[in-house]
Amino acid sequence: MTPVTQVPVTDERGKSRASTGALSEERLRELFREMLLIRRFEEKVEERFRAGDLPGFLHVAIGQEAVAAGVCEALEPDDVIASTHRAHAHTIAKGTPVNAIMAEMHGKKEGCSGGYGGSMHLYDVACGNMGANAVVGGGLPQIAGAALAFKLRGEPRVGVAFFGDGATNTGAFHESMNLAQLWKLPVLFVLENNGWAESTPATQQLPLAVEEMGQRAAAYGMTAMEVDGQDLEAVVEATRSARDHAVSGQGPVFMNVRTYRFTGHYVGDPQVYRDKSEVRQLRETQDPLELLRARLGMTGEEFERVDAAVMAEVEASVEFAQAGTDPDPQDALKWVYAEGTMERDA
Amino acid sequence: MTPVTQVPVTDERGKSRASTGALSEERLRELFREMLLIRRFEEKVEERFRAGDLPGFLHVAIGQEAVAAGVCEALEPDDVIASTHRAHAHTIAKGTPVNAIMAEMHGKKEGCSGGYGGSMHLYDVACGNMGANAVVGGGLPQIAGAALAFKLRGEPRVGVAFFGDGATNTGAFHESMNLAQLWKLPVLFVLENNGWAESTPATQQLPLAVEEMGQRAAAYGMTAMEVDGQDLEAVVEATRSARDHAVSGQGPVFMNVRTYRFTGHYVGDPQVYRDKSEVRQLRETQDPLELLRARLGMTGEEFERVDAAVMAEVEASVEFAQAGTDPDPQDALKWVYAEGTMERDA
Amino acid sequence: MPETTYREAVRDALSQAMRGDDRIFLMGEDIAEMGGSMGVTSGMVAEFGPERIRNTPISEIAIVGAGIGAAIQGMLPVVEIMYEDFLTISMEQIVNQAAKHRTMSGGQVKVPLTIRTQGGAGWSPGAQHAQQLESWFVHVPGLKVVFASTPEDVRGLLWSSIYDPNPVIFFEHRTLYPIKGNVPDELVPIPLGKARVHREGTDVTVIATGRLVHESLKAAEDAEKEGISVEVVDPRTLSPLDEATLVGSVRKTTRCVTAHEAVVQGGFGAELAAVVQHGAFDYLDAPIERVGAEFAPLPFAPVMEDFCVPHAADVLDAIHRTLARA
Amino acid sequence: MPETTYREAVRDALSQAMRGDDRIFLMGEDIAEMGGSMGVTSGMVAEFGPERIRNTPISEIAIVGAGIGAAIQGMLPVVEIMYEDFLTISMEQIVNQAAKHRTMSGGQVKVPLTIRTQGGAGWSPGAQHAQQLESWFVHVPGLKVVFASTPEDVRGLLWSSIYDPNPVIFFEHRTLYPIKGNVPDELVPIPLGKARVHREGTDVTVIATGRLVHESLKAAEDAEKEGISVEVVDPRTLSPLDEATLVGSVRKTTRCVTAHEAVVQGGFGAELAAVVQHGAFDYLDAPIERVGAEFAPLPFAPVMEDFCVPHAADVLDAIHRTLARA
Ligand SMILES: Cc1ncc(C[n+]2csc(CCOP(=O)(O)OP(=O)(O)O)c2C)c(N)n1
Ligand SMILES: Cc1ncc(C[n+]2csc(CCOP(=O)(O)OP(=O)(O)O)c2C)c(N)n1
Ligand SMILES: [Mg+2]
Ligand SMILES: [Mg+2]
Repeated sequence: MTPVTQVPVTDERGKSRASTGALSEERLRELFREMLLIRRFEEKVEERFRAGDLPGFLHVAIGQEAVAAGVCEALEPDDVIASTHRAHAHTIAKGTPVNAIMAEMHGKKEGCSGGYGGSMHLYDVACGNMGANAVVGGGLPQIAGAALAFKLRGEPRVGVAFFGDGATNTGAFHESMNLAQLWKLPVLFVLENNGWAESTPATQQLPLAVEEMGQRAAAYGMTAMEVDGQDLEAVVEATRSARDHAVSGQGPVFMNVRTYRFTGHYVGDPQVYRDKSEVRQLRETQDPLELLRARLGMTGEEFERVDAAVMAEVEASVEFAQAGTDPDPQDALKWVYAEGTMERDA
Repeated sequence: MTPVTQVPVTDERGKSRASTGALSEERLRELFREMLLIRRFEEKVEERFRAGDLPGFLHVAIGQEAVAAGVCEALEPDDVIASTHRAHAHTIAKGTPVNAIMAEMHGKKEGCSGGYGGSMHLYDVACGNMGANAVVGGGLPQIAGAALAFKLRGEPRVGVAFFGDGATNTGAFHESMNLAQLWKLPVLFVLENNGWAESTPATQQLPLAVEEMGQRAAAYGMTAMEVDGQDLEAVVEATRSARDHAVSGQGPVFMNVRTYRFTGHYVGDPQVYRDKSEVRQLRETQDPLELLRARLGMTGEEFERVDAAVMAEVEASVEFAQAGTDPDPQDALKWVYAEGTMERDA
Repeated sequence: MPETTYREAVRDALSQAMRGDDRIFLMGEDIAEMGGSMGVTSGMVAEFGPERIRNTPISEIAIVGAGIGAAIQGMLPVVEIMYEDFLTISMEQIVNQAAKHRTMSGGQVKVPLTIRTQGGAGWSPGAQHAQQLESWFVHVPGLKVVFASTPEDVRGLLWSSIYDPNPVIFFEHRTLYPIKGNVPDELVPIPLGKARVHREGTDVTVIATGRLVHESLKAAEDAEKEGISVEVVDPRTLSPLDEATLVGSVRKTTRCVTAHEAVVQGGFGAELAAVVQHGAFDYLDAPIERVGAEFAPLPFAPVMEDFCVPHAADVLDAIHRTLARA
Repeated sequence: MPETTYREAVRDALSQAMRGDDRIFLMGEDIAEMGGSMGVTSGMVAEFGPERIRNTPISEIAIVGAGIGAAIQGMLPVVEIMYEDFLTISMEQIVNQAAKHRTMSGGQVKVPLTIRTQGGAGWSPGAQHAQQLESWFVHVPGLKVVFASTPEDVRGLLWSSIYDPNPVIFFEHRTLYPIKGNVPDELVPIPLGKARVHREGTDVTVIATGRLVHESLKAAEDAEKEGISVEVVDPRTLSPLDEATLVGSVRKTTRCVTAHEAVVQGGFGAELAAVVQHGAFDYLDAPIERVGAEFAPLPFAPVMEDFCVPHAADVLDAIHRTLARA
């Protein structure tokens, strides 16, 4: 056998991120910082996009930080994820430096996809990010396939598919769930259930109430979990047990992670379809950062310190990106086909 | 409003087929005859195909007669169905004369699809047959759309999708079920659950046991029914209540109809993948004709009389088909596009 | 309505058709309150209500399939696929079902379905939101294929598509929504299958679709300054194709350039070249030149995207190549 | 193995590749005990076991998508889509995913996936089991497209496709499975992108694919009796295309016919005509003639089917048309 495409990478933070047992206060503070980094990154790209600095279009995950941070905390470095059009948080949480993401969104060679992908196509294979998908549901069958490769080779790895409630209405979702359960593939299906698909509320796109979405797993006899996506610790704990279940050969797990989208669907979305007060109230009562900060009893002074550091990191990423190199126009043709042949593995 | 494409047709049998209340002995005998007609038709086309008289390829519904006959018995004439690659039984049960079906399978102008469709594409719009589909799952979203048209126009009609257990693994199934339940469309999803998809047993294609397939409806909060597909009366009764539910605006119904395929997947299938004894035992214990015959206490003499009449009808259909007219080669181009424009309906 | 945007023209065709014709309704993702991702249907839910302006789940198989079923049952549905890249999900229903029902049923069934979609590059959408896939559908008997490039055309062609008794794939181009143009006060249906000569010329014919119609008109102006007379023709309906007009034009000019935003290989320009070389063989003074995107998934970075997609300058270069031959 | 059927040649390539290369496995509907609907993989589950010869549910999205994911993770999957008509269900995964991952990731990802499929008319399969859709994929950057017409070619090309680091759509023709031909004892990989000249000639070049290669060879023999010398070339790989060989042949013969079973409009013959008219413009003595199916969904009745699909006689007629010109 040739080695797999992704060789396990040692975690940046230098310790196994799936270490079991309750999270230490110290680790929780690190994760708070990561969530804040995501928040500030998203706010910054909103700002840069509105200023006209960023090409294409953007979807931010403000309000959903604990899902990305909590799920990835429970993964091993060589577990793989597939992300969505709302990709920044997952990518940061899986270990890609913000510099590389910010550079990607500026279309620079230093970007995590070399400037070829953009906001909706963030890749970082070395970090186990198989790529974000701009086609809703598009990544799910591929995660099932990655998990099949792990299973065939007997590797203790899982594939994690992030997707939204809207994605559960696609044929790709159904076929992927069915195949994964049929073959007992080590997959975590992480539903980031924010109750909206663009402008369409759950009531207009789902025959089930948001809290009933675990039923989507019943059609396959798949293990399902209900998770509070605003509670970081709950997400970590749930993901750890889901991962244990999947990696031990018992089959995939469907996680109905309840969360909230604090912003418009895309940056610039006027949100004519929902009441401003809904968002205000969510931000007041459901902010995963505020909830974790309270749990940690973090002082204003400490918060300011962390925030300043995070802000600086984000600012630095903008400078890094702006100082980045533009690809040559002809580079467009560089990766259309891989050269040569796969050598025979006999 | 312009009238719908299908104008309600009066039932050949001259009485409303959805007449509620228990089925009369007389009606049961008529339905026994219909089931026997299906059986003899299928045996005949198997024979003619093996003799090399029929082009293309065939799938027969021997063992599944009570599903087609029972479901269609509970429908109103202007309810519509979509059938599958295993289409003969549904088409007969919905009222198309065997002459037209046999002629179709011979590729004659007198065929129910004018010789354009063949075994897997039997249409009879006047009888409410919107067409059989050779793409597994292909007809389901269209039945949802037909039901949407009925709903938008306030017509008390239902759309009925026949499909097999293998079809429940398609994206089309998922999206159709979801949409029908979301919009509370008057649809009956009739799963003819015979436990096989070609050579693939349920255990190799479904993560659920055949008796658990009702779970496929749970993912949408859809009403589900368990039905013994070998028991004609049970099928009629279940379909009547399902139709009442759907037509009254309460939404679609998923019917898990347990049945058996007594033959190979296609005519000529050597069935290397299953044990001959399985089939023998099924024929002995699960034959819907034998079960109904016993229920009716039909004498051998009566059976012979009915059988002779049915055989004669089938034989006559072969003669009718053989005496049919071949299309002109250029007729191939006749229906590619409809001419003119739909007149404005103001 | 003299000056109208392409976006308003689409909306006007839909609204005028829906008024007083209950058979017509719209289905698509986010087309109600949000007015669709391009704002084309904004305000329509207020006029026609949610039963006729239907938000759907993210179910491109069911959106098209339900449209087919409703069309067979006597409705005139107009369904929207938000980006044409997602037509890839609906291909089975479009190609095996909508296009074939009529023939497979021996003429019993009509499928008067209109599938509206949009796409195109020029704003860094990335590889999955920028394809131009019209040529696939030209290869499918039973479908009609329309690609409109001006406000007047999009309005008149959409009306004709809605009332066509066959399934029509109706392409709009993302970057054309804001363009303005004069349209007649009265909505005049434009028959499918008729090309439009945008500009008469004598030296070379440019056959262009979608955004490239406008790029080609720019190129024609630049060429004129050099004393080159360019005829610009937009087929508007790609299938059935108005071969007579196209071949006639090339017989007159003796040179031909095809121009679309889709990648060249296997693109609609190939069909045009095959038709024109056959119909105008004895008249052609130069090989037919094809203009289109580079053969690559569209990269995100603006510099690379700009390199990939064709512009007026590329059309002008092609014009020059055809004239470089004696 | 001197005399081998096309079917056995496919199986032999798969089996030889799988022996000793654990990265290779097959997924598809009914490919295990049943050996696939065409019997191509019969016996393989006995040798390789159900983990590597995997029966799948009827899930064409997941079959292709899972193949992509496994390929990205270092496997060399060969997935089977039972009939190419069902590729319509997999288009999103093939076109937006498999073809684009490498570019979208800036070269981080390889997708060494082989998608085998088959189709074709001639046995009254009806409209949904008989399409030839290869031309769609020629329009998609990032895909390679192969269509093999002989036992020797199918074996050598399939091997090269499995070991190609890119996604390859590999077309087989239903009616060719039983044909016999000599193949070398040793499996010789045939490089992708190289056309094969089946027959040399001087008056006209017929560029044919799949079943039409054999019809064209028949037509060439009939033409020879009339004193017409026909060169028959099979591109074998449709993308990337061996333009040099095709253009070179037409420059020599000065006449060209394209022939495939797919409908003519929008078919691969259009791309061939566009390429040839451009590369051999100064050499062509007649318009390029395209042979293909009538523009209709394939009817069931044999008389109508036979009328729709092209035969040797149609190729011969086209040859005559090219020669009717001085
Ligand atoms: C197949 C497909 N259809 C439509 C779209 C357009 N689109 C992008 S995001 C989105 C909504 C997705 O909702 P959900 O899955 O809940 O994710 P969320 O945006 O809430 O994170 C839609 C419809 C798409 N990208 N892909
Ligand atoms: C989309 C699609 N994939 C594969 C096939 C080939 N095929 C025809 S019938 C069949 C099995 C169908 O099984 P099921 O739905 O249970 O119906 P049954 O044959 O048991 O009546 C398959 C795989 C097809 N026709 N369409
Ligand atoms: Mg959502
Ligand atoms: Mg079955």
